[in-house]
Amino acid sequence: MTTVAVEPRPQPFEPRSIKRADYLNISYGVRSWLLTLDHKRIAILYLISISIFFFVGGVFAAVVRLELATPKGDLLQSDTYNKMFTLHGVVMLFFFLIPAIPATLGNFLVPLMIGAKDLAFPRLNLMSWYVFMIAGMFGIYTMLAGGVDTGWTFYTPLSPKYANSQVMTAALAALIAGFSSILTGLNFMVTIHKMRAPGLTWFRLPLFVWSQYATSLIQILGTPVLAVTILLVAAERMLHIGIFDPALGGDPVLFQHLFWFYSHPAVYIMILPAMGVISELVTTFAKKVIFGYSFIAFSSVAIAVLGFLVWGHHMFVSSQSPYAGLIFSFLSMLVAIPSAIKVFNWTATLWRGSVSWDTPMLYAFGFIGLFTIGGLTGLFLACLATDVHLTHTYFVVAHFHYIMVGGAIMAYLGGLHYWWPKITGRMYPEFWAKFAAIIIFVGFNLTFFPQFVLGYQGMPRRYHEYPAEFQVLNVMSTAGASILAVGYIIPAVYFIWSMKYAKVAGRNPWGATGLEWSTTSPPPADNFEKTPIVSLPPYIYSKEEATVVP
Amino acid sequence: MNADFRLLPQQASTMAPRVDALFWFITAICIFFTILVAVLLLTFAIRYRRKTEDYFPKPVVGSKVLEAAWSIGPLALVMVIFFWGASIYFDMMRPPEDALEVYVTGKQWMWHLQHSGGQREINQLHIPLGKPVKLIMTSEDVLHDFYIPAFRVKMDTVPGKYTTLWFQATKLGTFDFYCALYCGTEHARMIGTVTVMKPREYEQWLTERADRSLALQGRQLFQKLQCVTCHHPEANNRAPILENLYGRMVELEGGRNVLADESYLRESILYPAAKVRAGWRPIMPSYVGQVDENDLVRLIAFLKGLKTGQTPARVEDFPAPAVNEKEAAKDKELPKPNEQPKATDKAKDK
Amino acid sequence: MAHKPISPVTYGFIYVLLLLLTALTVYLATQGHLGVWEIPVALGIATAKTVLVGLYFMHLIHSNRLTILIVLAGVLFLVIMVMLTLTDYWTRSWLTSPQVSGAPSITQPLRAGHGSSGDGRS
Amino acid sequence: MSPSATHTHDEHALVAHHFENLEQQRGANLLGMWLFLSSEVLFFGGIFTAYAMMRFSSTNNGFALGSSQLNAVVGGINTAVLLTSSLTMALAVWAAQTKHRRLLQLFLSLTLAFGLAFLVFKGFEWYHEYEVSLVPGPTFGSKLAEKGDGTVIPAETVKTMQMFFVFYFSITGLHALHMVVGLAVLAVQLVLCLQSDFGVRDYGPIEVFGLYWHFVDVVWIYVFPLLYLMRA
Repeated sequence: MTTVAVEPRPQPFEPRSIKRADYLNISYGVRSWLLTLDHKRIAILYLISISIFFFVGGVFAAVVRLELATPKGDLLQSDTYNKMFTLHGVVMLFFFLIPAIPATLGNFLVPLMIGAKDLAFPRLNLMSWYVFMIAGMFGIYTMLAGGVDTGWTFYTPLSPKYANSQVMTAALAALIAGFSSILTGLNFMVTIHKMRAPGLTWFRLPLFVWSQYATSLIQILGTPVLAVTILLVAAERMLHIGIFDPALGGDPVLFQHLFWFYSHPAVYIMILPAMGVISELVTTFAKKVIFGYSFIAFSSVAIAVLGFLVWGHHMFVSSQSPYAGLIFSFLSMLVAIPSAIKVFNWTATLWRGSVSWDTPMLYAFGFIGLFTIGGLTGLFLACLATDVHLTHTYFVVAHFHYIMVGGAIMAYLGGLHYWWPKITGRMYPEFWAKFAAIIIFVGFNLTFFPQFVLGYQGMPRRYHEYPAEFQVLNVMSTAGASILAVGYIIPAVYFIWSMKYAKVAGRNPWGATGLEWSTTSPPPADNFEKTPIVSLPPYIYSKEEATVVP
Repeated sequence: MNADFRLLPQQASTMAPRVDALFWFITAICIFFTILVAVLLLTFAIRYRRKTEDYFPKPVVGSKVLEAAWSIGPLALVMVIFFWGASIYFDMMRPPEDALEVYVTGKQWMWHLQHSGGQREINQLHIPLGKPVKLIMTSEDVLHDFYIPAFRVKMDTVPGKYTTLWFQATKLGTFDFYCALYCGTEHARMIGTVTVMKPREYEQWLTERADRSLALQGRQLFQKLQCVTCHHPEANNRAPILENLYGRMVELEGGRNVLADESYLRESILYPAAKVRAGWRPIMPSYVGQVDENDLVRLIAFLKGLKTGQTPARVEDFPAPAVNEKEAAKDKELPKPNEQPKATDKAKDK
Repeated sequence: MAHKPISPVTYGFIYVLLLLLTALTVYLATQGHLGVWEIPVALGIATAKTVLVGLYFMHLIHSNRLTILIVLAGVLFLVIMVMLTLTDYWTRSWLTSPQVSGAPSITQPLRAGHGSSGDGRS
Repeated sequence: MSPSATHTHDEHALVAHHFENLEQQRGANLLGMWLFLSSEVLFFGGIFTAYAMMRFSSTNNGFALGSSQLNAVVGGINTAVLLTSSLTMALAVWAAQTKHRRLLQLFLSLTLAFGLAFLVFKGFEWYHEYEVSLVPGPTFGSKLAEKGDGTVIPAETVKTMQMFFVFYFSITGLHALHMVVGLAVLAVQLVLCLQSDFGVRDYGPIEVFGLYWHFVDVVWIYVFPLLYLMRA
């Protein structure tokens, strides 16, 4: 125990004059970035790419919401509208949400948090970014060549047989992005198993690492099924032979089974890392050890495993056997328990803490509230009878946006603010950050809460025009979306500004525990001056003896 | 903005209040937990807000009792929801035996509906108040989904097979139905209305529109397509007689049994060799391409009502498109298409 | 090297076993009359071969718990996929059938249509 | 991942800078390959699941008929060829571990040869199926009645048979693709072994590749009975 990895006190800002070699200034030039093997630089590459995709996907969303401001389909033709929501789904899911936290924050932080110099396979890491970009090229080609209008779900027999748009390239984009996701997951899993610093046992790992581990499990075991399913659809479309087309003796419901076997767990690829981020934020800004560490850690793994058992709840009205529906409904209900465990443990962590209201914590509050609503409304969709009424309606749209936008993106932004000083060495403007956080929270709720009501009223999703009685709520939703858009643009502006002009951050501006805060900001190319040795569990802020409430 | 705005959807079927009761139960749970979490969160965040950077709160590691409480509590609640939801769902999936039957075909981008009496409608459905109605649905191209929000029922229509949906309306009036599963360009225009009428008015509506009954049309097809040549008592046992077939268990080659329902009849017309009845040779040709979904509906309607001694004569020319009185007279000879064998009949054959 | 290399003699022995199993499964499929047991036996032999390859050629017999756990995880999730999809296909006809309790008799044979094979098998 | 190009036997030169030692590096590489293979299990598993469900729910004997169009003996011989290549691969890993450079070169060459032989066999099989009109498409089954006793297979059974052959070509095609990738890597490793002391200096890369090769073999071990032998 030569080094104690934990710094209990916040450090004052370091003087600017000391010029250190960090991963950002160790070399310059495009080449040094495009051929880098440093996980931190690759994280930045991902950050830039997914931010672009986020705004592209956001533009599609804006167009969709604008069209829905009036009941008549007056802004867009129906097929243009269909392409807009399809591209919004494809871009946001495969090119933003799935890589969002793992490939940026995860890529940057996993080695730092476990005291390693890099991920286990740096070349593979760079390759996965290139694979991702190739997928992105296919995605962009799809958009330029006229778009795709099958919905991101690619349901058969619509996508292989009836759609006249760029289904092939869109499907290939999803397929290739999937490979990138597998490679990232594989890299993380090996890294977490094999590269932990001396003394860093499994139960000393930060909860973010646990959640990344669980996510990797899904990426490795779920994504290949999507890959093979897409290949079968592609074969069916190109060769007019196939196994999903009833006219050829096939079964379109089989496609739904294979598709959701991946695509339901994929939701957990998005939300599990978000939960990991929140666990970090809550402890830091309450200055208190997390409540129920092992329960949170195991609930991540439980969610990852349970996530594979519940896909059939997307198919209660698909002509799937009602008995299979019974089993899937039952299993879906069980996901409520690990989710409840997490929410209550985060809340309990605040109890008798020293709670600061810094921007990342605002996002954490927002996350807990919105995830609670998103998770609880999942009960309506896991429950057989209510799902019959609500599935395929705006209720579903609202539900998964509460999870993916209210959950995953809130946590992503919270994490980005929290680790921004570590990534860039600079702080961000606190006032604007708080302002944006509040705007996003308000805009989000105004956008998506009315959609719950719309869904219960029976408005089907993917309609470019709709009966007039639904207009009031749709106008509210569109108004909310414009507020939300402003909320997303503000951080983009001040983050770019901050890289040059903001206050320099020290090693540990938050006074947080965790190995990533023990190195300099930005970290050196090899992450640590010398390999840290860990002797304590995570989140030890106080030297006092920890107590256990019975 | 407009007068039609209402916050809650109408309840217009027997299923609607049951689904809504469950809906509000889950909503209550949601509201309770959301408020609980929000209040706790804000209370802690305000009460224990950071006053000085030097204060390090006393660590609290966890509590097994609390963990158990917030695992078992939600578990118990979700189990209640699960059983409640499942019991309603299985009632949704089991149409009553005496339900009126309407055939529904979805295609890009319209709904084609046919009553048992042969009355056809496009994107409209007329039904009587207070009587269970069963929709027997299929699709000609992609997946669609038949959804009546006011009745709280919904079911995908799948090409190549029949799915069913049933409801019993409890309110007069018109209600929208939608295609709820994205089906291509004009998905949003694949909508229509259900009109719920008083039973007497419904009967009147039916007679006004009485074309020839589905079963009668089917009977004509049965002759026109030469089915009758083999499925006839005088055909030297070339093919089984189809009288009283519907709703019975049929023994197949290889000892399996299959229920002779709509799907079985459909499959046997399109792919005769798929399920061959025990003791018969699979000599029947496939009728794929010769009959469309509408013809199938007619043939099945005919076969469903075919009782002992009603197989038409082999030599009889199929009647020319007839004037109404003559048709109506024929109709009387034929069984009512709605008539179904009693459950006891089904059991007999096992 | 975490363990001593497996000797070439062992490899040879395993190889001969694998060839024998292959010959056996071909023989059973072409000459044997196993009826309903044909598929379970063929898959059983395949699994036996897989275990041999895994344990010896892939050195699982000397590997740590983690590796075995990973292999089992892959297999477990495959089993989940097959079994839960099967619950749908297995029970599809139950609700429309009047004999719900005895339903397996309708859906049971893996090779449906087996009975009607009198038609033109070339 | 792979060691640097220096020819020293100094362990330090073999270990990438972010690893502490060779042991850690080897463990990481092996674990990475195992995880990749478990991912592959689900990749092939997806299509096997589809195959099982379609076969299970099929209402005629088209699958069995399709299966009996394949030659089980030829398939069996090809299985033996692939098993032999697995044996030589296992021996190559042994040679690398025990630092027998000549034997390593020999066994890698043999593996390559048997792998190629398998693909050639497979190619002939595909060509034969093309000739007797078993490739799914508009002309599928047009030559079925010509052989055999002249009985006509019902149209819907032919349709199911075509479904079987869709699976057959997809599965064997994906398997062959994995073989091609494997052979390419194998060829590179063989060249490196012929040119330098690659492999005997650090057996890690050979061992990791061996896992992949055996896995491709294992996939075939299941493909063979599933496609060739279920004919009843």
